[in-house]
Amino acid sequence: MHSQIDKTGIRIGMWLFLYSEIILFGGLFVLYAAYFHRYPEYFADGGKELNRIIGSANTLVLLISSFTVAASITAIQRNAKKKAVGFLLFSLLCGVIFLVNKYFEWGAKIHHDIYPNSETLVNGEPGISIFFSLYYVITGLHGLHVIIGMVLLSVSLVCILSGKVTAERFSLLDNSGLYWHLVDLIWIFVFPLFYLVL
Amino acid sequence: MTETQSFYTISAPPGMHGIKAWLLTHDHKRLGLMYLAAVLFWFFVALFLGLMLRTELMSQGKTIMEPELYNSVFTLHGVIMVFLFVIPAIPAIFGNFLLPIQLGTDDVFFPRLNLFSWYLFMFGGLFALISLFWGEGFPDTGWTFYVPFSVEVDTNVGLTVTAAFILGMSSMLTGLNFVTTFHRKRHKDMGLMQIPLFTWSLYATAWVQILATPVISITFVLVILERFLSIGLFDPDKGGDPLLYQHLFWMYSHPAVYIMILPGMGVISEIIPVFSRKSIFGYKAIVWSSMGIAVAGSLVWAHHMYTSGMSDVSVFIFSLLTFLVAIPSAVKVFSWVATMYKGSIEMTPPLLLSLIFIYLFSVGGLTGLVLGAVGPDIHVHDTHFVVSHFHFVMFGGTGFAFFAALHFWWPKMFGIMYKFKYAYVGSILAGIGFLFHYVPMLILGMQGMPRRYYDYLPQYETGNFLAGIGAYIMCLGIVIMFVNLALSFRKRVVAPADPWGGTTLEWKVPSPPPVHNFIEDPILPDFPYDFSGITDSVTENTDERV
Amino acid sequence: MNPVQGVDLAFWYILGVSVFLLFGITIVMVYFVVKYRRSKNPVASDIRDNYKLEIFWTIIPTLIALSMFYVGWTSYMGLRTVPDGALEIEVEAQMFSWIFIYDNEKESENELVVPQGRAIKLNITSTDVLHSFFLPAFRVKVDAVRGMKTYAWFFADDLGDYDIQCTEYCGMGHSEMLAKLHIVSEKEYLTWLEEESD
Amino acid sequence: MEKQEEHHILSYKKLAMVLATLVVLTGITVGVSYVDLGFFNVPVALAIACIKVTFVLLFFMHLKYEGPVIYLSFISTVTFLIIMIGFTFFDVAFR
Repeated sequence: MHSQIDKTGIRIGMWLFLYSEIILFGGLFVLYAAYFHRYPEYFADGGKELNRIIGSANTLVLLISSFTVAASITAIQRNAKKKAVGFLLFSLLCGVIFLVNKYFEWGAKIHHDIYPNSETLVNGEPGISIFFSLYYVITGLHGLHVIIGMVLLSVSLVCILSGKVTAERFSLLDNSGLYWHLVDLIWIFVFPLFYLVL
Repeated sequence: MTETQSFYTISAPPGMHGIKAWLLTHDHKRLGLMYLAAVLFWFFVALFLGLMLRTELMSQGKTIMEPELYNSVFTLHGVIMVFLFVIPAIPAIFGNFLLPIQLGTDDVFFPRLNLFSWYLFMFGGLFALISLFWGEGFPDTGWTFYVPFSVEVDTNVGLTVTAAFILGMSSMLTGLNFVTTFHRKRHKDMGLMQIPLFTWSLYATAWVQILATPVISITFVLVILERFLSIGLFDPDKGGDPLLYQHLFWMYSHPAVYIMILPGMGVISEIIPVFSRKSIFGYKAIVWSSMGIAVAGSLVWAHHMYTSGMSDVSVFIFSLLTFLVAIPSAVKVFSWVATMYKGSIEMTPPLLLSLIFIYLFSVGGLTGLVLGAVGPDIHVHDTHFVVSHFHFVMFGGTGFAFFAALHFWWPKMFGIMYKFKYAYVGSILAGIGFLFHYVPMLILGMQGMPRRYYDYLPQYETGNFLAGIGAYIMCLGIVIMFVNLALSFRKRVVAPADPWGGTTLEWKVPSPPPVHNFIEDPILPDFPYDFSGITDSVTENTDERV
Repeated sequence: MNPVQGVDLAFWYILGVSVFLLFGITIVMVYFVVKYRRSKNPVASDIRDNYKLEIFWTIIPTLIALSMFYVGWTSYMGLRTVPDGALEIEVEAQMFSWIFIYDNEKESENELVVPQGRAIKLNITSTDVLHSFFLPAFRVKVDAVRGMKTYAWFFADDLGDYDIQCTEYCGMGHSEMLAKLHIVSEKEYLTWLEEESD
Repeated sequence: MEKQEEHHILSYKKLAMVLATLVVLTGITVGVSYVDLGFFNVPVALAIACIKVTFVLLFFMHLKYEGPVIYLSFISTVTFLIIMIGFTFFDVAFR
């Protein structure tokens, strides 16, 4: 009955999936909101321990990568295969930079004995412990999504190269892009909530 | 249409044979049947466990098992019934089988994803099985996995919540598939107000599946993290708040109650008009109440927590909203009854089961009012009253709707008729046994017998004994019902395309349907429940033909 | 009004209306099935809507539901509003027993002794997992949560012994986590209070 | 069945402008965070985040060019999220 591919339908499906991802993080934001209400000062103190420079840098990296992913979709629609590949490679590079930054950030914190159930946190103020637990869970889950997003983008990249994704059939790239933007979107909230609380 | 052209003989995608044609199928009908097999297996396992629980409670002290085992068994009963039977039963089996046909299309929008959902479902079940025999054995936390207990026990909580996580994912993807199919694959001539009510109810359910399920996923992830990394988000010693776990848990699990009951309501909305040979009364009101239940159902989660120590403001608001969610359900019940007014009613097993549904669901709904009102709820919360109430809704409601759907669509799914006589016997026994089982529990609850009790005070013995007897009668009825259905395979009485005189699209295709559902483009009626053209006596598949 | 009466009144009001509705629905349903059976009424009438009726049966249940909410809420207020001069007793729940701590630091396990004719306020907490303090005779129930204080109160009007049960599942010994409430005369209470705790 | 929407092609220039806006907004939010606004710290930070997210949604994610199914359902999702957080506060804020 449908000889033609229903791109809109595929996109609806992808959006529905994204809703579930939004709510997944939403559960954590419920916790964030409730605990922020309970321990406002400690959250501010905890926020000061995080490195704003790295946080801002990561925000920029993700924003730029979002742009390049969007641009690669424009490129593929205009049949500029090489450009699309270039944009995607750059996005993947951004993803790597983000994760490397995150690795050093986590590493530094863990080095300072700040991680869930660490001596410092267990013996310190409960509010601080909650702040860092939330920090690790939310950024950890977000990092996992960055990795999944990178896998999706890589698959799209391979498919562009092998000619499976073309100007007519680019739903795979389109959906991977949507997923990548979602990762960015969540970070846009995570950044002020953790790094910029006063 | 001969059976040689049905979906049983032609595989989708084409060219596959034997078991492979089933395990790799994209055909929504085959997947529906594969869900049927898996779900029924779990249903009988959990039914058996439930019966063991009632047997243990029939007398004071130890009857057949030790408390450790008892605690695991009630957890297992709850987990299996909720995640492996009630939630998937109607959407995954009948939804898969019928939604595309009712919408006049050949398959769901993402057939391969549909297959993937089935595998997720099987894997979830497998995980649950593994957690039974691995390490410290099955959790004894109750299906609610309340912290801090679920974080502190040694049993396999991690593995079991992983199983629930995977099952949630499966249910979410099924919902995703249904919503997309609803919007993008509906027959081009089918307007919104021409969609059968069963499909409408599945659509409402699907939204709840998509939006509520992730909450439980993340909650279970947190429980696992809490157990393995002691992140302390729910641990009072580390500044956490155990009540927030309950909020998150019920944020999913209350809407999940509507995942369970809405499709059942959809089934009843299909059956009543067919056997009354009269249009459903208040089609639009039923559509709106389905959507209304889906929306309002997401606003009332904390009415499970009146005694938890949460704020009184919250108690006030959630109680008020709870009473408002009762209204759409009441509207549905009234509409079903009104449909029969001046109808031409023919008694059949599906109709009988639907009537039992209306009765039992009404009891469930009305006892729910007691629980929605704060003062009375304080007394009966976490007692047998609550257990009885939600069994009236989940089992008397969804369970009987499932049985009704099975009897209603059996001829369509398998192309054969079953014997009515034993279906009646089974249904009536199950219905009577049900009342004998759960009414004493209502009374026990009012007297103050708590739930999840291995042993109880002497004054509760009579009630528990009676409930045990009722449970056996009920199970006997259910077994008769299923044996009767199974026997229909032995003496195959071929069912016509439309044995009941139904008007929705699934009755316009052969039984069982061909692989792409429609051989030619279906002609859509202006209104899905227009019975004016159907005059001949249709329910001719009585026992004499067997 | 005594909160017990308030709760019972709400209970019977809701139950009464419910039973009435249930009978109504059932009788009408059975009547229709019998009266309009196909052999008697071979041709059905075509009735699809009746907006007046539908509006009627939406509004009336709404009003009934709101009245139920109201009685439920007022009875709950009775359970929450502790009268002045109530005798306060600390309650600690643990796996699997109840500890009652009196003003003079007397502790008793699974035995709650109170004087007749007084309002009793219980301040409840837990030392381990969740428990729930349930006193069926006085319609009292509240969860015991570690790190949190909850309360319940009742008016000790009649002499006698009453059951206390745990209603929040707490593990192996959940069903054995029972205690007794003894309402005794003021004099007996005072003697008991001065006894050495065992 | 809803009609098939065309997939809108966004020019590089437009995308670059969106990116520029986002970078500027990021700068603002970091800058503002050094100023203590008391109670308004969090609302301001969240408001800026919401504006940024809107840009990402509308342009990068093409929400502006989607049919009613997607944007209505998106609004429903956000509403549900707000309810999740908001209704929890009936408890958290008054306990």
